Amino acid sequence: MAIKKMGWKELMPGDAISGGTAAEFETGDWRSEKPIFHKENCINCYFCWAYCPDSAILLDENKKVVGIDYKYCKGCGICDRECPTKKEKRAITMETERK
Amino acid sequence: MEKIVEIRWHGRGGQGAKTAALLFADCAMSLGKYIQAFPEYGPERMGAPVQAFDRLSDHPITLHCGITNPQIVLVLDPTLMATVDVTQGLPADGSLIVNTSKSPQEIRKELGLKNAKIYTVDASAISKDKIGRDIPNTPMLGALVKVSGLLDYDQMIKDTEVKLEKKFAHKPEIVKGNIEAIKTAYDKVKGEK
Amino acid sequence: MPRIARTGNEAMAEAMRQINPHVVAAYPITPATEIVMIFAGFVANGVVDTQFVAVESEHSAMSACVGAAAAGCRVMTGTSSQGLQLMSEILPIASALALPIVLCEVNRALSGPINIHCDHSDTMAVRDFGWIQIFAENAQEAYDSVLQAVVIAENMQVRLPAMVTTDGFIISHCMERVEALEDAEVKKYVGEFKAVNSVLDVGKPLTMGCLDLQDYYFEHKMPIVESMKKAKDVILEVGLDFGKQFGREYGLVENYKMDDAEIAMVAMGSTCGTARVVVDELRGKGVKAGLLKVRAFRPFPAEEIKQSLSKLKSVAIMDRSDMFKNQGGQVFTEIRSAMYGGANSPILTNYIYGLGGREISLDDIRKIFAEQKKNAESGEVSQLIQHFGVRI
Amino acid sequence: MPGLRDLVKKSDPLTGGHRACAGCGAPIVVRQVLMSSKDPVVVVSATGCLEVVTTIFPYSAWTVPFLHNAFENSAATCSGIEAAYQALKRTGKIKEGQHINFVAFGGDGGTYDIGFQSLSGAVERGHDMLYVCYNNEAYMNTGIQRSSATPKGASTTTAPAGKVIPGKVQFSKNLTEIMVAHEMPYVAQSAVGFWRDLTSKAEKAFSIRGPKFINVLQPCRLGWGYKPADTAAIGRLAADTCVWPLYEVENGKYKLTYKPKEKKPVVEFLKSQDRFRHLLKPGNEAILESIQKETDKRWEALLAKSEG
Repeated sequence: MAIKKMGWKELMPGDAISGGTAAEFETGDWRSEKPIFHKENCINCYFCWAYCPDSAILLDENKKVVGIDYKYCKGCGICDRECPTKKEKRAITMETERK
Repeated sequence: MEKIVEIRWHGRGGQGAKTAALLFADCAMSLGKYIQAFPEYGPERMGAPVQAFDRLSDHPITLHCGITNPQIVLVLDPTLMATVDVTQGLPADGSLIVNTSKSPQEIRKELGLKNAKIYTVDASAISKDKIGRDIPNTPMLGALVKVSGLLDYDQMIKDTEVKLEKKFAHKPEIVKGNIEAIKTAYDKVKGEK
Repeated sequence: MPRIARTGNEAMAEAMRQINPHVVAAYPITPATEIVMIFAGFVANGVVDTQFVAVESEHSAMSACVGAAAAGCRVMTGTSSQGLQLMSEILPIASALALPIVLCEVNRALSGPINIHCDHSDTMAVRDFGWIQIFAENAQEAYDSVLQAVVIAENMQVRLPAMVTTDGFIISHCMERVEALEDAEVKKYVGEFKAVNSVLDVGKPLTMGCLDLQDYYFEHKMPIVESMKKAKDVILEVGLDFGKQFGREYGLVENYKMDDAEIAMVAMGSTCGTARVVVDELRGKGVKAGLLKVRAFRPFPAEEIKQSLSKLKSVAIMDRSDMFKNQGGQVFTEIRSAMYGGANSPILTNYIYGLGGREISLDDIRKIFAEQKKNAESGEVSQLIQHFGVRI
Repeated sequence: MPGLRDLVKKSDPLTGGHRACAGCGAPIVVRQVLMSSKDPVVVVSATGCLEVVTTIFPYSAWTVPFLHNAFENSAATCSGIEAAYQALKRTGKIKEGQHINFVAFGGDGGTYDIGFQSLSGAVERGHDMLYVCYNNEAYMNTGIQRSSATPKGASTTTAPAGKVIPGKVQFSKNLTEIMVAHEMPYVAQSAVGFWRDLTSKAEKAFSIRGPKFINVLQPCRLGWGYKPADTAAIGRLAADTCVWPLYEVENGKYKLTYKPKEKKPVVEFLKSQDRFRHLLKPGNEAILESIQKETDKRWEALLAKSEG
């Protein structure tokens, strides 16, 4: 991400900034493990969503889990660990990140 | 009044030397003077000898150094004179006003003072009589006005009355007692013949 | 205009009452305690609308002030000495966040040894934190300057916190005649507070106080540099306007009998008043003596001082604190730096004096002027820096 | 009590793109606490991991108003904001009924240690605010130094497990009980891994006016030494071994909010993390025993209060 650095005259007064700008910052390249979402097995319990530290569980407009936001996902694997689905019908599985 | 008149008050912590200095300056200001009033500050507590000071002038006062040669010294508690040199820095033509039942001559003898003018007034007795408690600082104001001639007596009484009325709005007897004490001290303060 | 008899502390508290700030967060400390006490009385009696936060330390006082100011409020506090030092971690945060907090500071020596009396070491220790610093000579100036500080700090070109100082006990506890303004006049003079940012604006969520890495910290310091530049003009404008409105004019410095002076004293705070008396005396004797009072120490009025001093022969620069760097005190250091490169520079000598409330008398000042006279006549510096009046 | 089905409808107080470690528990605490508020929130954070990773200029992960001041003063700063809110309400600048919840976050360093005076003062003054300690039991931001929240035996960089001294010598300070002693309206302990427990407590705290305090155990994969996926699981293990009981104290009344079905031995918790690994070597039996004993003592005391 090559974002032009602001000069001091371009800064908001008083060391302030609009909230939420970190959304522009990608942390997806931190991953070595990658969660894969299997929609057909998802029971929409939202445990993955509740425990994801990176707000990286994607929901659709009906608030159903639809996938992982790889822009932010750091691959910690909490979503997989907390997913209560059975071994043979996992909604989230981890695999090695392919570069 | 051409120059600045400087006054020093001696008392014990809690006796109201600071209050007297502030009251007098406040009153003088109301009567058109430029003033300063300040206590001497230290870690002393109730009972320790303390000092407070006044400066009065018809012109703005800019200097902010301490007062070392006061023209007038007031002693709220005569027992202080045994340990504190209340005449320190007092010029030959200065005045010393002591709250005591003794005469100026007796005080002069006790202090072994060669010059300066000495005045006495039994402010404690007046205070007990008029206010009901031994708070000599208000009657001493009366004595100070008489001795110094710095302020107009009638105006001073009037101004003090107004201030006390504001402070003790619900206690008119306190106002009356204080004013009477000031008046009595004004009348009774005596100098050497 | 009401004429009132007030100590420096009372005058500052009176100004605070009339300003009626939204929030005051403060902690008591000698000799500034009275400011807080008197103000707490105003709150208890409902004469101000202020939310008063009686915090558990000065650190929390300044922290709460920052919180309240970041929430879009007019905020004030008062402190002294150790209290100012305890706040000091938060002082540069207040300026970086561009929060126009106004602080009533009573100059008092720093521990150790512990001492409650006046010197300027506390205020000097926080001189480089992006706060405007105004030194008041007496209770009247303290009152007027607190009112002006609100207007200066809140000026959109400035938007910096400001402290107004009085000398501990000498002014803070000395009752003097003060010409006050009417409540309505003050209300009109300081006007409505205009917030730039507010964390209470939940509809427009801001993040304030970010972590800056090497790529932004420097940029975030520049607005303070710029604001301090503008603050010089604003202090002047506000001082002039105050004079027009209320008859007492103020500047960055005050030149007293300096026009044709050959020798002079430079001082800050209450000492200036005492020095005036000596200047008058010397003038009466035909000595061309003057006094330069430095009122604003931050921003530092280097140009104005240079202009005032460049035609003189010898100048005594008074510092009521030492920097312990073997090169004089803060005022001396600043002025020497300001004079560098000028065509005509007078002999500058430094007097570090009055530490811990040590008296500076008329005789002391006479002595210092006599030394200046000697310097002027001989063209030589007798002693560059002296710790005046200290026993050996 | 809000379910996750309700919470997912809320806007997220934090965006992605912040720089917390993979598997960090702190953002989990923040999201669960703030999404439990029905009203708008204003947040203050102490200097620490949370503040550092979420506000690297010009990227702020906060979608709610946020102020960082310094390390030891988040409670004082928050009390200033709350005072400002009261002042503006009084002068009519903020409308009556426009309620805002004020939340201060601090790590255990900023809460138990350097920020304790500020917290105690703000609570004593009775500000309407919720203070949340995200307690990861050491100064993680500066590289895992001991705090007074660090448990006995844990190895940190300022109380390392050495040849002579086996990690931290002292037991952790029981800050939750100290806050109870402030006789404030609401005090609670929760842990990452119990979303319903934490959101219920946050919701209850927001319904109460005055100062509230929640101490949330927040496993730190870096400082504690475990696989990042285990963050929530280790929080649950802490509760199951009773090293970190979940309870609340409302107006002085204790209530256990989670009772393990079977109280597991403390060693189960210790062996899950690298910071305690040295304790499992032969020769440290006495330390293990003392930790179990202290855990039992605190647990029994809590049970007694809760039943009483």
